[in-house]
Amino acid sequence: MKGDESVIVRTVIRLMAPFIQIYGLYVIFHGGGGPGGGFQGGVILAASIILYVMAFGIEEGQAKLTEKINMIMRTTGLLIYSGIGALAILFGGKFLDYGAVPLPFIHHIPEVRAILIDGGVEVGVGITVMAVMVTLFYEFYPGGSIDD
Amino acid sequence: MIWALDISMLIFLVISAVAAIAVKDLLSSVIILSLYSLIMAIVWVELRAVDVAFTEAAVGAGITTVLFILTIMKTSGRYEE
Amino acid sequence: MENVFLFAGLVLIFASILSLYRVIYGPGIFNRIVAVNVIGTKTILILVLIGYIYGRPHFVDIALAYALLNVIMTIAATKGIEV
Amino acid sequence: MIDLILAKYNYWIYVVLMMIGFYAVMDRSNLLKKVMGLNIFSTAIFLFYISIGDVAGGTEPVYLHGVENVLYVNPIPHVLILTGIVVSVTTTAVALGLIVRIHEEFGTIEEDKILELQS
Amino acid sequence: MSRLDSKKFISLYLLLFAFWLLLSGLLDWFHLGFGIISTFIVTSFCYDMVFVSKEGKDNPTKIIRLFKYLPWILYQIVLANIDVAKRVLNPSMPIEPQFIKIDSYLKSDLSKTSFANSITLTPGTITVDIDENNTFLVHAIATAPADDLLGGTMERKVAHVFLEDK
Amino acid sequence: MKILPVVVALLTGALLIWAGQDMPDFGDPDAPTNHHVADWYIEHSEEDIEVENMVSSILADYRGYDTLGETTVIFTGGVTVILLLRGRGH
Amino acid sequence: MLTTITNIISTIFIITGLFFVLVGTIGLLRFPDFYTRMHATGKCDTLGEGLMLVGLMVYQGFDLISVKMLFLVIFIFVANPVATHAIARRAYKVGLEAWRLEK
Repeated sequence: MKGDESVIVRTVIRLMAPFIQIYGLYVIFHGGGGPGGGFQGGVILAASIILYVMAFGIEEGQAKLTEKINMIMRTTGLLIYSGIGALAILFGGKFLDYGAVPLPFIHHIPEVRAILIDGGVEVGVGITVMAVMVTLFYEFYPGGSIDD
Repeated sequence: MIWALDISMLIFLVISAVAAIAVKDLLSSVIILSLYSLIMAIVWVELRAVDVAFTEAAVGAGITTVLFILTIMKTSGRYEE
Repeated sequence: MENVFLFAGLVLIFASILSLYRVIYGPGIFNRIVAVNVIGTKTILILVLIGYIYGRPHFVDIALAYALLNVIMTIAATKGIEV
Repeated sequence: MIDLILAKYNYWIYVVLMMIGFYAVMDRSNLLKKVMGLNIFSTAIFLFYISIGDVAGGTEPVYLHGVENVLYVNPIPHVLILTGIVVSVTTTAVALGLIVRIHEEFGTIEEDKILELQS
Repeated sequence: MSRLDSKKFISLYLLLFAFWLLLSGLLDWFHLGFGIISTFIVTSFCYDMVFVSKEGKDNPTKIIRLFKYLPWILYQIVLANIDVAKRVLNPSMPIEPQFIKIDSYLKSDLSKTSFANSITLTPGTITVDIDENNTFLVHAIATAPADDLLGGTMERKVAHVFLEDK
Repeated sequence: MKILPVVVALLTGALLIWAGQDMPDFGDPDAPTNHHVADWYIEHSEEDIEVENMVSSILADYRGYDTLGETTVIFTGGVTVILLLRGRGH
Repeated sequence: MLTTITNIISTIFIITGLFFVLVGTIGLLRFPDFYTRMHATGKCDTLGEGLMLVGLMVYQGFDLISVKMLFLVIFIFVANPVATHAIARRAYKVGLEAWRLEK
């Protein structure tokens, strides 16, 4: 199904989409300092793509974010999360014991844990949530399901 | 005085829940359900659960409503018989 | 100043309850979408005001996110109506 | 009696919401309405949990620096409910997928007609 | 993948990075690093969405003229609200709704969008539709605002901002 | 309108109201739920993890297994919908 | 002294905004058909909420929070007319009749 919104809606969505994406990434990376985190940021990122598809049609959207990249992202997020957990085992801690992971230049354990939460775990959750939400949208959108 | 806000929001919540169930047109029902979830977000900010409010705002307005509307479009029937 | 914010919040909720009439009885789907959109924009204000009433106003993020997602809801709802 | 009602009003609202959702799940024959009832039901339970963790006069569970003796709200229900909301969304998505599939198979999403068609 | 225009890319990058800084406000290396990375990702994802090539000429002049246009449009918005308030609070409700059509000579998407939003925000008119031949369908609440709009003052001002004078 | 669903819903509600009378008051600071692990988390979370938001630190660190499971649930849901709706007729 | 002046200014802004929001709501209830209701909501809500946010910005002073509220104001001023336009356009396409004055 082609997008059938008028030129006004299209222009505003085209101008707004990058700012929505920056806002979603901001929410993901600042989960420690205030409200927010991986899930909320991922949903906002997916929402920008949903807006784009609703204005420009499913073909344009799937040309921007192809199903293959989407599939890779879906698994990558989960892999990042459990990979950090497994890294902790590798360096002698328990599973998901972030303090055991050695980072360059930083040896203060609470800071290591904070950095791994904000920059590792939340990113993994965010990528997975975004990819899954976009997948759900593509599957439910009329004409969006790919038969392979 | 914050209790006045709280109680009026809760009554609002009950009215919109009843309306979402009682309305015959399915699309209207979905739209009232999104209204319900946005009132829920306000209630959660009042109960000082900021993260939960954020999640509810994101989910209730962004994802659930869109998925419901797309399902109605796919199942080709707005009106309940 | 807290009293001003509380008063403003109560008036906004009163306006939302008036708009609820259009949501429930409003003839046709379009009146409902308009009324829900209006209540949505009022909600943004109520969220900011509650932050000020509790004295922790750095939670504007929620209102910003809600403003972004309200537009998506409206456009999706208009898409659901078959021409 | 009036004390009992006023002191726990959030709990009674949760009971009312839960009854509405439960009634919709049982009575409505349209499958989409059933899923909506399920959503209302789950939000009622979330309201109950968050109400348990509320502390009168407390502040949000984000650290305030430079202030002594701050009373924070209990953060544990928030964490549990965050997970709960995510699971609820996933459940809704899967249920909607099943409804689309049922419509392709039977041509209707009314429960009565599906039962008629099956027999 | 179309050809990368380095000037457009860099200007979008700087704009988005400024937006990130205003949102974040944290200047330690950790958050700045993530800001640089995520701005790069977003810019490479949608570099062709904000600055479109046919609109990209002479941007500084447009911005200066836009700031001159803003006070006028704010004044018009206040007038519009007082107008609506008068009509709503009057017991007899003096309205006679009608549809009118305006042929516009505006070319670019951005100027059409600004014109449509201005119509919606100013007294007594909302934009309903726009078709391929640049005809705006406008719903007017009474005859006087419709005549005002057909006079073409606002269209001239918008065209002046976006360098599309006739 | 059938009578049985109404009766069942009302019975469940009455049961919950009867049980809810013994709950601690709404917003009571001395309620037992607010004093077992919650105090410990509120006091120690900032020493252990340099994160201001307690919800984030509990969600991602103390209860990391929960969140890993949650992410897995989302992933499984997406895969389930793909299996339901894509590539039929094989 | 300065605080008092800022408080008074922000109160004036907030009360004016509330007045316009209420006018928009009354218009939503009183006007006879869908298109005229859009007039009330599209204009009054935009300006009313913009004014209230400006009042809160004056109260807050100049920092990152008020910058975020400025973004909110800009966003409301761009997105609200577009949402109005989207709904009105779809109603016109569906063929919703407009109310006319009986002569």
